[in-house]
Amino acid sequence: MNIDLVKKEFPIFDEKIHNNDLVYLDSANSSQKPKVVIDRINEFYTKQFSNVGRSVHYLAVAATNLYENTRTSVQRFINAKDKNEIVFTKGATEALNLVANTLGQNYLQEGDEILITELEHHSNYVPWHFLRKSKNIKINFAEINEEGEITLEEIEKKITSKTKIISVTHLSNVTGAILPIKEITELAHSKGIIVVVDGCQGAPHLKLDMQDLDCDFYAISCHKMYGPTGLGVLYGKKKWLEELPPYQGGGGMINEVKKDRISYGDLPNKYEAGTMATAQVIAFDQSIKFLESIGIDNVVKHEAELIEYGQELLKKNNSVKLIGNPKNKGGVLSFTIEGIHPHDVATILDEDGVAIRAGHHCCQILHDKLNIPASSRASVGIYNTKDDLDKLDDAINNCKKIFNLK
Amino acid sequence: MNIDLVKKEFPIFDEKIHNNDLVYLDSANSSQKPKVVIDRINEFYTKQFSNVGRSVHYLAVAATNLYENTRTSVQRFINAKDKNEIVFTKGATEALNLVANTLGQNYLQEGDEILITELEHHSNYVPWHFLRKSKNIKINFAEINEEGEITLEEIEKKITSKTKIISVTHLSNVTGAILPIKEITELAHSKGIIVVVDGCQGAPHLKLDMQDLDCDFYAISCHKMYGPTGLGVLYGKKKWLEELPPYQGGGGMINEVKKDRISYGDLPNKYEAGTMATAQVIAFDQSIKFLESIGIDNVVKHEAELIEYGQELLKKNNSVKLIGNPKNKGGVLSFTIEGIHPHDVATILDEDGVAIRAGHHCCQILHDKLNIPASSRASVGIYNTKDDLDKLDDAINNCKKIFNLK
Amino acid sequence: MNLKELYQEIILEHGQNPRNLGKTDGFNKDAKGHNPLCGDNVHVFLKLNGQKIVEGISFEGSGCAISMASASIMTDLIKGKNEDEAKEIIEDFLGMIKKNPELRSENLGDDEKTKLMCLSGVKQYPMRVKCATLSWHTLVSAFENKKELVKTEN
Amino acid sequence: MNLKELYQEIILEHGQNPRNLGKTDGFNKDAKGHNPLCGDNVHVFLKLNGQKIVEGISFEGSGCAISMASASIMTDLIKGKNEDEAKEIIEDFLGMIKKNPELRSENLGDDEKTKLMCLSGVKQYPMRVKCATLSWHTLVSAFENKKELVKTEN
Ligand SMILES: Cc1ncc(COP(=O)(O)O)c(C=O)c1O
Ligand SMILES: Cc1ncc(COP(=O)(O)O)c(C=O)c1O
Repeated sequence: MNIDLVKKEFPIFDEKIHNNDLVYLDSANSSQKPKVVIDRINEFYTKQFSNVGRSVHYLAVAATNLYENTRTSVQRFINAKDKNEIVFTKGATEALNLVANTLGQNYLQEGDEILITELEHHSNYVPWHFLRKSKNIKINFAEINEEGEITLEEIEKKITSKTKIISVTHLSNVTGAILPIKEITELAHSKGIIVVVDGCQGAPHLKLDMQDLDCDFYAISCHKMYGPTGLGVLYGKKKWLEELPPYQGGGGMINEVKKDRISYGDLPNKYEAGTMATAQVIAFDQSIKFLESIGIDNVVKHEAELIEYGQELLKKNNSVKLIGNPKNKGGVLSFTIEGIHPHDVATILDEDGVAIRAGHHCCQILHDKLNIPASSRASVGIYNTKDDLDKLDDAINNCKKIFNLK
Repeated sequence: MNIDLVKKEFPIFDEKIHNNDLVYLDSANSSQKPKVVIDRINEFYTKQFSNVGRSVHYLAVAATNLYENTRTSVQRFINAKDKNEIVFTKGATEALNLVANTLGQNYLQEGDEILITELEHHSNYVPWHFLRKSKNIKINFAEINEEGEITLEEIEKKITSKTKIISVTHLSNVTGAILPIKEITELAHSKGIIVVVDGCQGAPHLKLDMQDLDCDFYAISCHKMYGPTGLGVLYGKKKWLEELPPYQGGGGMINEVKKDRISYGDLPNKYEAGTMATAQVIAFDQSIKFLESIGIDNVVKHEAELIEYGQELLKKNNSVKLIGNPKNKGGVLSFTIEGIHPHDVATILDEDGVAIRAGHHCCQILHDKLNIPASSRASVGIYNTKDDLDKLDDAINNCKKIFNLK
Repeated sequence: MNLKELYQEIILEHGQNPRNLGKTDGFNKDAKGHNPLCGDNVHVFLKLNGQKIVEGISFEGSGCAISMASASIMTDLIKGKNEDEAKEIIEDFLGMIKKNPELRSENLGDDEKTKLMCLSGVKQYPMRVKCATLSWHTLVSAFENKKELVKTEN
Repeated sequence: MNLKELYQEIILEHGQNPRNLGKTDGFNKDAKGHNPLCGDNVHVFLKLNGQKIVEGISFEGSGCAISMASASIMTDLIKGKNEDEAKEIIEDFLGMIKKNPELRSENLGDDEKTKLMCLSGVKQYPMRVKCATLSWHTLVSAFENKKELVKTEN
């Protein structure tokens, strides 16, 4: 599929917002859904619905096969070695909680250290904070440089003999900085440190190869990848998923249940307790195939052009101050406007149909560091065009006019 | 809506299974979805999609309102006192894990006892088993009587001075026994014991009134209630939800995040970390409204007639042995056929379009107790008719013929 | 056009040059408010004399134009009123923001009412209502000298 | 009609009256298998002599007609074969269930092949394949005298 024609595949763009075309620049929050994905959900519920894995009747068998097909597609998409390294969760947040919780149960000792960064989303900080409370471990923060990046050198500097886990974002949802995961993993593994990657923003914007990155865990949010809400993926190296204890308990994850003992099932069942998000998993197969039909290389190229273009545009707009200037950048343009609070910016832009996000974007640590209470963020997806960014710029100018700025 | 016409509202019944009409008797596993629910998902993704709560743009505001509307509908449906007593989870299994985990963190001490029953689904046993391991608490089992019921007397007998929690199913997914929750709660509260109810089978089949039942927690699976997959509800009394610690950490559940400390948000945000199952929550509003348009009293009456009818039918069928004979029964007909293994039964019935479930139904403890490795289960929903049960009976006879039984 | 109603000159002016910013001298009551969604913070200080008259009122905080203007206008109008009058004005304001088209208080002069009415444009912007009301809720808390943080969510 | 193929007389007969049930006298190798989905259990016992010939083979367990018949037929056919022959037969059987339409082993007589082919109807029933293969996977394990439980899931 030609990426310039992609917008037409998303029915939402037929809608009007305050009588304007929708300029959707909030994909880092959640992406819109292509027709094929919406239709797949519809078709599944309409013609094929059944729970998976538990019954032997026709519909159940078919649903189980469809469900497992998605696992295979995800494996292919992220180039994981083994299908059973793919665990479905309710979101990236749950995936990160699963990792922190199970490593906390079996692996971490009092006094151990976890290294995260100032760029982390709350979802990659709060789960570790729980361990700070319950296990008395310590959390260290790698600091951003002037450009809003985390360098390999900074990571290296913050590693101590007690560092057991490094948990970092692949792509910052505020500065857009892409972290050198492969190099971080190499360094970490040479010191016996586990690497967990928050791939929420990496997965929709970058070409993924788990065997090349070699990280131990990678968390994905499907709703940011043109997939349904209520679904995430945890990639985990087989040896870890086999070694670690289960996270949630319930139907489907057991082997044998007695009054005095319970043994757990094999991968991936061990981590998929209870009825899963069947319809969402089955529809997510279409999201992956949709991305594959465009070609990830084309996605990366298209979005790089957009970000480049948008950056130039906003740099020329006085009063606008971009947050961060990383060499390796993707997906997002965050900024402040001197004299206008981000919430006012978002409200005014919305009136022109331009949807952006204002706030701390679940990154309070970063905003504290930058000494701003909030920022505005325009983020792109495969359906955005340079025209969308022109409209963003126009809307910002309108905003300045209302506030009597020039 | 007239309940006799309800089947037409479910598009799946237009499909053929092995050239036969679908006789869906696996609703205890997961229910089919009415058109209004499927359409709502479709419409939301097609015309209104946005993440909730985080952005101030038009779509986000609308989605947030829709999301909160469902919370209000659930509150009304189960007659909870406060909207903030409704927490959305990914399923009942997660809801039960949430309760066990947070009570384990803050409330239970080594040596404390939890009382469950032999009827419990693995989802209401394994989460407590985790605490047996991590906190050294003890799990006791109230035993079933001859009829497959749990009586109030049996519960009373099993309570000790160390019992801190009673966690029981509202309606057994195998024997169909309805437990006297209100009486159990009264008894438990008089001794300062917390009552947790696994309402997976209660919610679709019974009239719910949290203020009347007075239990402390109640877990619901939306996919068994004519709603989307990947969604559950935890009802929890406000005082508990306020007092207990959070379960998962991440975006949306925080108040203030600093490098050395974190404070958590108020209810219900505290328990809704990360991006929630937005589309599913919004569509679930239609499930509730659909049930309300039929009228819960009509649902209860209709299903009672079906179960009564099916029970008589199967009792007359020699070789068939019903499991349990509770006075108060709903939703399910489980049975064995002398000389035919349940998996063979399910395969043969499926050929006639009759979808039932065979296995231990995530109740190994109960099957051990009954000394059978597995059973067959036909379970009903609002769309079933007496004709469906006749077809079940016919298919069982066909099955007996194949196995040369008479 | 709604935006013009929301961002009226007077709002922009109060937003950019908020009155009564800082700690009022000799304050004897105070309370803090926080809007976790936007990160807005406000701290309201009150000086009530023996006759329960607001001798001094001020605030500290950061936030959007709406929240700054609202706090600024609020402090302007409440100064000099007694506690009962103040509470009536608060109730009237919160009512206006949520549903009532008009202010009913008899404790406000016509030009005071006009000033307050400028904030009514926020009604069209449900996500922004909290920006306008945070300081007012915090003022209620300040009268009671409550030490709990006021939060606007839900 | 597929059902008739699945539940052929010979399957029903073996299912109802399984051969070689129990512990074979003087067994020197054994292994256990479990299918968590259906709860099927099987325990296979082997007596291999010095020439690696299967002098005795038996099983204990419970399960559906397919799994009982499969174990029964398996023990019948393997008895008297040597280890290499047995392994070829196992491979042949598992191949047939998954994809190959025919048995290729030269270690089976025609009537033995016919018996085994009766189980091929299960191919049409993906959820039931595990019922047919559990005992065979467990036999492989028994030859190796593995103490780990064989599980059929995934
Ligand atoms: C009684 C009972 N409890 C718990 C569950 C688990 O619910 P879910 O799988 O939707 O989390 C089920 C359904 O499988 C059930 O029937
Ligand atoms: C970098 C990053 N990490 C984690 C998350 C949390 O993902 P989710 O809310 O889908 O669980 C997000 C998105 O909100 C994100 O952008």
